[in-house]
Order: sequence, then C-alpha cells, then structure tokens
Amino acid sequence: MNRIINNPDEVVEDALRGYLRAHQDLLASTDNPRVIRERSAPRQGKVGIVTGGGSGPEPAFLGYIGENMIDAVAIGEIFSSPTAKSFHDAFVAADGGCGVACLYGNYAGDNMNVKMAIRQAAAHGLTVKTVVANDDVPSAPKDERAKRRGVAGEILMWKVGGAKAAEGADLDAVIATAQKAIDNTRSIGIGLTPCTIPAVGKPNFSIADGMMEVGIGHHGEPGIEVGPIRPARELADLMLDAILPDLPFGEGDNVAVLVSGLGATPVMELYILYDHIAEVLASHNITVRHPFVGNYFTSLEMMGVTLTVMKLDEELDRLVGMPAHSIGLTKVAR
Amino acid sequence: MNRIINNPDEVVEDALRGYLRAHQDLLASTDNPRVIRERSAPRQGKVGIVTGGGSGPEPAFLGYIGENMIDAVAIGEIFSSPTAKSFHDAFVAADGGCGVACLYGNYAGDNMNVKMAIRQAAAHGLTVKTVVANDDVPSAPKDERAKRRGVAGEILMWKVGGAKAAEGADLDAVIATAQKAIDNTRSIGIGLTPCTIPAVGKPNFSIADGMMEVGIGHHGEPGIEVGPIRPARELADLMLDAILPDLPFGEGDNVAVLVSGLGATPVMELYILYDHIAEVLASHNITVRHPFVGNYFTSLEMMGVTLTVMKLDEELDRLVGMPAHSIGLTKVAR
Amino acid sequence: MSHVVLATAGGVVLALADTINANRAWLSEIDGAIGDGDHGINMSKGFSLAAAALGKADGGLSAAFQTLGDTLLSGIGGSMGPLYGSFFLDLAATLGTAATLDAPLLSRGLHAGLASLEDLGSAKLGDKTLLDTLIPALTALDAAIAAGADFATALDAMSAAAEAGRDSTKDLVAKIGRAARLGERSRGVLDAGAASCCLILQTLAEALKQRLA
Amino acid sequence: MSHVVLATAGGVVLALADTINANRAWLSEIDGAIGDGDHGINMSKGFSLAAAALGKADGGLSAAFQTLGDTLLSGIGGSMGPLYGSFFLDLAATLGTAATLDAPLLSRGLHAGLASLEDLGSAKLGDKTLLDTLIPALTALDAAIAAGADFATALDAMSAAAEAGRDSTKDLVAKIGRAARLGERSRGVLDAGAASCCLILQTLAEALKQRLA
Ligand SMILES: Nc1ncnc2c1ncn2[C@@H]1O[C@H](COP(=O)(O)OP(=O)(O)O)[C@@H](O)[C@H]1O
Ligand SMILES: Nc1ncnc2c1ncn2[C@@H]1O[C@H](COP(=O)(O)OP(=O)(O)O)[C@@H](O)[C@H]1O
Ligand SMILES: [Mg+2]
Ligand SMILES: [Mg+2]
Ligand SMILES: [Mg+2]
Ligand SMILES: [Mg+2]
Repeated sequence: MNRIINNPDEVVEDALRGYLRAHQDLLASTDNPRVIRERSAPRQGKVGIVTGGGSGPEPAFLGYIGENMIDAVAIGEIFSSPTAKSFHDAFVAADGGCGVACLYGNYAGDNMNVKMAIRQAAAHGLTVKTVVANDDVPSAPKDERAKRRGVAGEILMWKVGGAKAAEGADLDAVIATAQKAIDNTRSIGIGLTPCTIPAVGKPNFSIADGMMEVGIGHHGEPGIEVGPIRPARELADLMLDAILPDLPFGEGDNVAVLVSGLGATPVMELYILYDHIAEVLASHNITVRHPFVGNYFTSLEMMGVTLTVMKLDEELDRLVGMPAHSIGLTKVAR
Repeated sequence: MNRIINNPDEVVEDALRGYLRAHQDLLASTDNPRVIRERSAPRQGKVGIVTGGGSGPEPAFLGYIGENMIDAVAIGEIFSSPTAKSFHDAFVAADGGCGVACLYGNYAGDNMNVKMAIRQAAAHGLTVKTVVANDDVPSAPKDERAKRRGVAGEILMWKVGGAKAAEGADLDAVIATAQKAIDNTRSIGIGLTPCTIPAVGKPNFSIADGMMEVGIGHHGEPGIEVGPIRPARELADLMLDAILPDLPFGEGDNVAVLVSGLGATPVMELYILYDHIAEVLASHNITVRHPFVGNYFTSLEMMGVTLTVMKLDEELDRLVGMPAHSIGLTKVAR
Repeated sequence: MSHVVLATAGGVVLALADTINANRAWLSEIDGAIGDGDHGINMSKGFSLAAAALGKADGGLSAAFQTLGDTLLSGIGGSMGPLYGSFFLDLAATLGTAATLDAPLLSRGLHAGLASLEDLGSAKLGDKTLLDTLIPALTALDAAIAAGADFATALDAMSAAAEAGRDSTKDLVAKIGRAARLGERSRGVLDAGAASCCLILQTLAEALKQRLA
Repeated sequence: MSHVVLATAGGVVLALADTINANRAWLSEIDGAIGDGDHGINMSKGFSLAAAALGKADGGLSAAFQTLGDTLLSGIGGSMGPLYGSFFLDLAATLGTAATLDAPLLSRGLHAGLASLEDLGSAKLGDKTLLDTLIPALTALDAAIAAGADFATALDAMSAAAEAGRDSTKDLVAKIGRAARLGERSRGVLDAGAASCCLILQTLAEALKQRLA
C-alpha cells in the first residue's frame, strides 16, 4: 500500500487539519473536531444546510461546504457514518434560527445516527427535516426505491438545496425542492479496480485485470454484474440504458449531467466517457444544460466512474445554475 | 489495464471532443484539431498567452485555458510534445495584435517544436516570446538550472502570466513577469506507483509495494532516489528540505503553495501532506498567501504528489490572487 | 457459584476489548466480502476507546457497560455506534445498582439491549445481522434458566447457541444493511456483525464464569 | 549493381514503416527504462501515417522521403517529429531530382540529414542519442566508399556500424533528453532513439540492396 499518510487510524483527523489550513476562506472548525462549518455559518434568517457521511468519497462531504452550498457537515471515519453527536453538532452549527435541512445519503448507519441526532435536537427545540438521497439505480429495483443508496446525485441535491436556502426559502420549501431534486436524479457506477482503506492495509475486494463491476457502491459495495471491461462508448450506453428508463428521461428534457471519477481514473478518460454520453443524450433530444465532469465523489483510489443525470424543471435549472463556491464545485456567473 | 477508453491510439482525440462538449462556456475549437482556444480568444489589444505539451498531466494544459488565464494551447500525444504546426496555430489563435507569450515547460521535444513554430510565426510577422519553466529541483543541480524540467510550477506561471496580460501589460512586461514567476518557483515530486500509457498497455517502469521514487517526473522519468515510503510528515520534510534552500526561501517570505496529486492519490492524502507542509512553513515564519491543493498536474493514474512553492513579491501576490476561471483552477473574489 | 459480584467485575469489559482487538483484521475481512471492510476497524476503535476510558480503576460492571455504551455511541458512528451503543447502555441500565448478577438478571439486561437494537435497526431474525447471533443465544440462555441450570451451565448454553447462530448466517441472504443489495450473492459468507456479536457473547460468558462466586 | 533507380524505389519507405511497426513494443520498452516509454508509439504513429499517405502509388524515393519528413514533422510532435522529420526532409532535398542513387549520393543525403538533426537537437556523439548510431554508421559508409567498396558492401558496412553504434549506447551515460537527469542510472540500457535509428539504417540498407541495378 503506497500511501501518503501518518498513522493509518488517524487519516481523517490529519486530513481535516489540512483542509482547514488550506481553506480558511471557506471553512471553519467547531468545538466538535468532526464537524466543520462554512466560515460565516450560521447565517441568521437562512435555513441551514447540513450533510454528513463517512470519509473516503473525497472531496465529499466537506468539499461542498460553501457559498450557496452546505453550511455544516458531520464527518465520519473512512466509509463509516458520523456519530449521532456529530450530526447533532452540525445541526447546531448550521442553524440560523430557521431550522435545518439535513440532506444525506441512504445508508443504515447514517439513517440511525441522523435519527438519534434529530431526537436530540428536537429536545432543545431545533427543527431538523431530512431528505434521504437514493439515486443509485442498480442498488435496488425501482419498486424498492427506498432501499437504494445515495451516491453522486447527492452533490446535485446539495447544490439545489443550498441555492434554494440562499434564495431565502423556508425549511419546508427547501426540503420540498431538495426532495424534488433527488426524485428527479438517477445514478449508476462502474468500478474497475478495488480500493484500500488505509487502516485495513489491503483491498477488501478484488476486480481482476480487464474486468469491471457494474453497479458498484462508493464504499466498494458489490455491484450487480461483473464482466469484461468494454470500450468507453459501450460503457456510456450501458450506463444510460440503466438510468434513462428508470425515471424515465425522454425527448425534450433538460438535464444536468455529472460524471465523477472514483479516484484513480485519469480525468481525460472521464471526458472520453462524457463525449459519448453527451452524444447519446443529444440523439434522444435531451439537452445538457449543466455538465459536470471531474472527481466529485470518489472512493479513495478506486478506478471507475459514476454517471448522474438530473431532470430539470425551470426551478431546478435556475438553482443548479446559481453561482456557488466550494472546494469541490464552483459555478461562476458567465 | 482497466481503463475507460475506446481505441488506445485515439485517447487524445476522444478526450478533446469530451472537453469541448462539456465546457462550451470556456473552450472553443480551432481549424487545427490539436489546438483549443479560449472561447473569446483572440482578444484584441491583449497579449496572447499560449502553452502546450504532451497529454497526460490532466487537466493540463487545456484545463488552464480561461478568463485571466491561457488563451490557446497546443496539444500533443500522451507524454509527447505537440507538433511545431500546433504550437504555431495556437500562437495564431491567441494573437490579439500585441504578440504572444508562450509559457511552456523545459522538455527537449517542446523546445524544438516551439523553436520551429516561432520561426514559422516570425515569417508572417507574428512576434512570439517564450518563458521556459524549469521549476523541478531534483531534475538537475542548481548550477545547471537550465536543464531542469518544468512541472507543476507551470500552473502558477500561467496564472501570473495570464493575470499580467489581463491587466493590459505589453508583451515584454508579460514575459518579464512570467520569467520572474518561474524564477521564484521550485518544485519536487514523489512517485508511489507507476502509470500506464493506454497505447502501451502496461506500466513502463515499476515502483515496488512500500517503495517511493523521489524526484520522479510527470512522464514517469526516473527520480533521484528510490527508498521505502515514509510517513506523510517525513515526506513533507523531505520535499521542503529539497526546495527551500534551493531558491532560497526564508524568514518573512510570502509564498504560494501548490500541492498536486499525480492522479490516483486520494485527495484527503494531499491534505494530510499539506497540513504538515503548512506547519513547517509557519515554523520558518513563511506565510502561505495562496494555498492550492488538488489534482492540478497529474501523470495519468500515477500515485504520488508534487509540491510547488513560489516566493511572492507584491506584484506576484496580486497576480496570483486575481480572480480567474478555468477547468483546473478557479479563484473567486472574496 | 450462582452469581457475580458486580462492583468488582468491570474487567469484563476490558476482556471484551481484548477479544475485539485481537479479531480486528478477521472482522474486517468478513465485512470485506459483502460489506465495506471496516467492521473490525470500527469495533476495535470503539472498544479500545472504552478500555482507555475505563483505565485500571474498577468502578464495577454496570458503570463499565455504561462507559462502553456511551463511548460507542459518541465515538465511532457507523451502524455499530448506535446499535451496540444502545445495546450496552440498556444492558447497563437494567443492571443498574444491583450488587450481584445472576442468570435471570443477565437475561433481562440482554433482552433490554436487544429491544433497543431492534427498535433502532428494525432488523429481524434471518436478515443476516448480529441479531442472528443474539436472538438464539438469548433463547438458549432463557431455556437453560427455565430448565433450572446453574449460571455457568446457562452461560455455556448461550455461548454454544451464539456460535451456531453466527454460523447460521453463512447460508442466509442479507435482507438489511449494505449487503442487502447483493441478494443471492450475499449467501455463502458469514455476517460480520454476527461474528462480532458471537465474540462478545462468548467472551462475556467466559469472563463472567471466571468471576463466579 | 552500383545504383538504385529512384523513380521506382518509393517502396523503401514502406519497408521502413513495416520495420518500425514491427518493433513498436520493443522501442517503447527500451524508452520505458530511462525515458517515458512512448518512443515506439510515436515512431509507429508517424511512419504509419506516412505509409498511408504514400499508399500504393510509387512516386519515387525522393518524394517518399519528403512525404515521410513532412508527416513526421506535422503529425507526431515529440522530439522525433522535428528530429527525424528534418532528417528525412534534408535527405529528400539532397536526393532532389536525381535519377539514380549511388553510395556517394546516399552519403551526401545522410550527411545533410545529420546536419539538420545536429542543428536542432544540439546533441553530440556520446550523449546517448540516435547520433551514436547515425554518426558511426555514416563514418563506416564513407570509409567503405573511400576504400572503393561497391554500393552493397558499403551498405553492409553502414549496417554493421549502425548496430555497433546502437550497442555502444548501452555503456553510455545520457547527456541530453529525458534520460540526462539520471546520470549514472542511465547506464546499462540501450538508448531508444539509437535503437530506432539502427532499425531505420539497416532496413534502408536491405531495401536498397534489393533494388540494386
Ligand atoms: N439494521 C441493522 N440491525 C442490526 N444489525 C445491523 C443492521 N445493519 C447492519 N447491521 C450489522 O452491522 C454489520 C456491519 O457493521 P459495520 O461494518 O461496522 O458497519 P457499516 O455497515 O456501516 O460499515 C453487519 O454485518 C450487520 O450485522
Ligand atoms: N536533442 C536530441 N538530439 C538527438 N536525439 C535526441 C535528442 N533528444 C532526444 N533524442 C532521442 O530521442 C529519443 C526519445 O524519443 P521519444 O521517446 O520518441 O521522445 P520523447 O523523449 O519526447 O518521449 C532518445 O532515445 C534519443 O535518442
Ligand atoms: Mg462502513
Ligand atoms: Mg514522450
Ligand atoms: Mg462495514
Ligand atoms: Mg519517450
């Protein structure tokens, strides 16, 4: 394992110190070392946006703290939900007196810890409502959508929720819009190599040379199919065939598209994939209003890629397009 | 080799199409498929900024095309200089009537092709002047600085040159300032795993498990020392010990620091490294005015990292801090 | 020989921590097969933190379970923080200020822990989770008590059933947690939580037996 | 048997392309040892493009060298585009409109190519580059001519010296190009450009010998 770490059990602490040092213009620490807030959060009169999750899908989650984005995040160990206490403290750090929208991903640990944190917050009068992202199509059949994992679609949900809160919407409106965002979002991932949790020291699953795993999760959760790797064009087709019919997306739709590397795939390959994705969408008369290509939601040093497509109505289009600034995603007015 | 590609001999073409499709707000094609320009380049009355080089250190070079950044780039095969014709066509694409500053890295191929391209441009009255980046400390001793490679320091050179041109400076002033930028910049890289050129299909060198290669180049050029990998803190010390005395940097300096992953190193590890770098610099009373941490200048899917430090005078500080927008680097006014 | 003096039995929790730490790699390996490979790390981190918080001072077993529960809950997150955290907190609350622990009190404590685990996680027997260890182990404990067995015999019955329960997960298809998405592919390997729960119950049984008075 | 009719010898360049393509992997492997591993790819791409541009029509060898030079220069970039590109362009220019090629004309052509190579790359004999193949090969060719050897014998002398020159790079320390930064570590392996240059000169010699009239 060739990694740039000190004590493998302290990678999260060590990295957080570095994030805080490097981004003083964006981030600030809190009393809880596992909670980081936007520098000027809480903003009085604005609904607070919180998320949280295990570390590893860098730069998620704290990479999306910022202007018109997230106000505070709870940070867990590698691939492990933050504690209930950290979620609770993030709620407090984000609350500007208008309640908090906790927009997070559908994982057992996160569900339990958020649930306990909300109980704790309610006990001192802080209202927290949630939207649980479940955009990962291969992780459960359509009629069991509530079981699906949240993956890179969370980023678009945060973008929308953060923008809605920045517009001054109240908590129920922020929740409704973030829910609409994720309801209109579908994702799928393909893994090409495994990843190694530093504290474990070796990969916890394997993908043979020349093979790929379709539907893999961001924490290395097994996918739905293992087979020989195919040309980028066919990967694009396969991914689109899985997600377009699921919503469904169709003729005349406006969409946002997010192609994220899983960590070790060269950026140029993400663009090779995006090229064909955009071509196919155009052939379906689907218009890409907001393309995002990069390492937005990784899985340590896994090779592979995720594709996320969000169907836009006028409101979602406006909110995705609103200028925003964070480590992981910056949208400038142009 | 588990990669997202179509024909391995056409990865550059395929990726360029994707880049152009995804970034219509920034990029535009030219008659030469290997030359990409900023959407509104050439800007009349502004010195044109051009660079170019082999593909692979994504998102360099076209990732730094943008507002207050680069106007046009010449794009080569993976790890191979662009042709003289492409450099020439990039000059033409960038020229707004005030001449062109070609700010590129010190590699034999690039030197020859730029030289031929300049001859060709001169023949029709287009003035091109160059600054050749040679920031990579381990690639040659200090008294042979002219032999050193250009590495991630090129990004800061482009940032400074692009900002200077945006301020309206003339060609000689842009060249002088970009030269000052690179003269005040030092870099070093450490490689932890090899990389595979798709068309070759297997790594062209090897780094054993648990080993590292100090001074490695962005194209896998061997470094100056191979040894067991050490904790992140010691890597930071080793890198700083190599570059701080070389300029030298000292007490009271203001600097910009750029930590770039080589592709497959998880972003959190870059922050683990940055944490200690910032700590050591602070202990030397060196102030980091502009930190950059991310995958700015990679080497396909190599694991590893580069550290770049630039000493700032008032002008360089202002130019590095100027808002700018490109795929690889965005600086917002805050 | 039918009870344990609680005031001097805090060391039981240190024994639990030792067992978990010794099995850190194995638990992660099991979790790697159909989960995300971190179960051993999470558990080891939480139990080590609790052992450190307890130190050498023996404040008794109720307090030690309380510290363990608190530490898991506030220290490790994941699924195990809330699940094992509430489990040990409710076990501690049941033991309360009792002076001694006998088989019936242990059973009540474990049932209380089980109840909060079920409430929070909504898993059921057969879902391929730690409940597949815990529920049969508790059933065996209760059966031994009903049959008039002494505490040591009842503990042995619990241990044996825990092991059988753990092994039963091998043939199960996961219905909850990360592995649930795998369907049939989750069959054929142990469940990581069932394995850690078995380690916990067996170590608990051994440590209590050593302290029988 | 002392000259080659140039008008029908364009196929020589196709033979060069075949050789380079057949050795694509090997050349990259050599470059991988102390360079960046792309020499075979670069060369193969350039020579294939040239072969495609030439097609089946035989416009003669001068024109074929000109096409090869142009294609390398505008098609592949890297170091090889300008270096081999100017080499073949100046070789083509020297052959010009001559009807036949004999040993002295070949020598003049190769010297012209060498001159532009040296001008552009500023490498010297012993720097561990393709010059370490080219210069001794040319010296041997000239010596054979001076000794009154026939064209075939002179070509054999050139081939043998090219091979010896290529092998001489094994013991050299690189002074220029990517490998120059390695110092002593660059010793012990062949130079990639010296290897491709040897392939080119030997294939050239064989192809010309087959066409001797
Ligand atoms: N809802 C649940 N109820 C009971 N046990 C559960 C539940 N969800 C998961 N588990 C247990 O948790 C174990 C995994 O724990 P761990 O790997 O530490 O957490 P995570 O799944 O967050 O990585 C599983 O093997 C299973 O036994
Ligand atoms: N200045 C030079 N003069 C002559 N030959 C050179 C020079 N620089 C490099 N070479 C040759 O180029 C070869 C490498 O070519 P190639 O790998 O295609 O280009 P690059 O180094 O740009 O990757 C070296 O082995 C060497 O023989
Ligand atoms: Mg986990
Ligand atoms: Mg090269
Ligand atoms: Mg797990
Ligand atoms: Mg090379």
